[in-house]
Amino acid sequence: MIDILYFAWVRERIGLPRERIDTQAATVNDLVAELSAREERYAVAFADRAALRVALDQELSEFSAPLDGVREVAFFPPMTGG
Amino acid sequence: MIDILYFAWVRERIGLPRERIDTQAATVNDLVAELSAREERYAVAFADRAALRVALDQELSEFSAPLDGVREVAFFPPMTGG
Amino acid sequence: MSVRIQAEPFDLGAEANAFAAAQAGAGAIVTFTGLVRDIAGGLQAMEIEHYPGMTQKAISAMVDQAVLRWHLTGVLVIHRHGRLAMSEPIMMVATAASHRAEAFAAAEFLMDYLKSRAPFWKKEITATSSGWVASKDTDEQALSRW
Amino acid sequence: MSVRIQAEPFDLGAEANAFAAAQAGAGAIVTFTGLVRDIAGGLQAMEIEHYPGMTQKAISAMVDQAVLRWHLTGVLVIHRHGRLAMSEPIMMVATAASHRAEAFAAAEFLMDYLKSRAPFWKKEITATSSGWVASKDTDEQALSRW
Repeated sequence: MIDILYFAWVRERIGLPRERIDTQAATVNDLVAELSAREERYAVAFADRAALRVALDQELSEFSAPLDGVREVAFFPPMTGG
Repeated sequence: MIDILYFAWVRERIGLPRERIDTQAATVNDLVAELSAREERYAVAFADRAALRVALDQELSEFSAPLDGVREVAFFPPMTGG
Repeated sequence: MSVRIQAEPFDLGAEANAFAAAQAGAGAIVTFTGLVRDIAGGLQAMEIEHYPGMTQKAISAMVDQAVLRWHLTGVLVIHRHGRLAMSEPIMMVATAASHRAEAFAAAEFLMDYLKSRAPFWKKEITATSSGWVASKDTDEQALSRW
Repeated sequence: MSVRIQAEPFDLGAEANAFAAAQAGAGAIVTFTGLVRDIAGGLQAMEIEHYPGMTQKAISAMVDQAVLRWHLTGVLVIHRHGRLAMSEPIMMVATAASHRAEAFAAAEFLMDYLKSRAPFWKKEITATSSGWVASKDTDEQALSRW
């Protein structure tokens, strides 16, 4: 089981802030493919991967990163703090 | 007649904050030579010209600058504001 | 070194004074404050979303980096989230050091990282629409100087 | 754009708040504050001499330069003279702009020029002696970047 969090327009497009799923995805890219295949709203949200960032257990990471041992994955657009 | 102002340690070495003198000096360098020849305390204050700055009518200037029309000459060490 | 993530407004002047009072021995204090500013279309409010579990951790890591790179006697970061009105302060950074160059560099470093690496997202709300603020290439590029 | 040369103390927080309140539309505010700091030997006070006829003029010229170089919505410079106690603010600069890079650059520019081109001289007074603060080569070099 893995927690998936969505922020900003990713959250709005997918329509929920977080969910817990059961997945065998080996990498973030695999997880994105799995979710995108599931429903249109995921496919739309993940369409342009260059416009997205991912954090694994609250650390910025890469889409190629493995998911072994990861408990929380967050997807969001580039940050606009400050 | 020209007003001469001294600040910081230049003022302390010469022993007064300002004076009005009658001079025919053509440039700041000439004025410095004239004052230095007058009394030891001036010679001491002006000994190291590289450690001094000069302003003519309240604008930073050069020791080679002419004094035509200048009404106020100020001598001081490098500034240490801020 | 203090990092505060909060929904409540804060008072720039009170924070600056409290920060300065705590900096015994520092000769130089730099503050940066970001305010909600108007946009074409007339801003009504700004909504700031953040990632609670990650925010404090990410900003504290930036502050640790700054403390390693420059001789600082103090660092303060305050960043708000939630709904903000026009002209309200969004966030502030304060740095204190013996020398001004270090205080300035650390404040700019922290601002550059906060802009692009702290998990905040701004939404601008006008009378007729709302939209997420787009990240700027120049903000990403600014990181390369550090 | 405001330049104040004064013997009286000023309140950093109150000045920062008043400045921020006047910056309608600016998203970014930078302040720099210089405080009297301790020295080896134990500082008792700082005495700042200035050249009254030239000070306001010289600083106003620096502010004019800053306004030409960057898009600023406001600039404030306060610089004290006379006798100052430990930890008191010596001076402050505040700049406001739409973008943080401009506010930072203008504040650093003004600080660099104030250090070496505004007619102030600092004297440090300890229990047993007093001495004029020497100018630093690094302050003169800092001007070359502008």
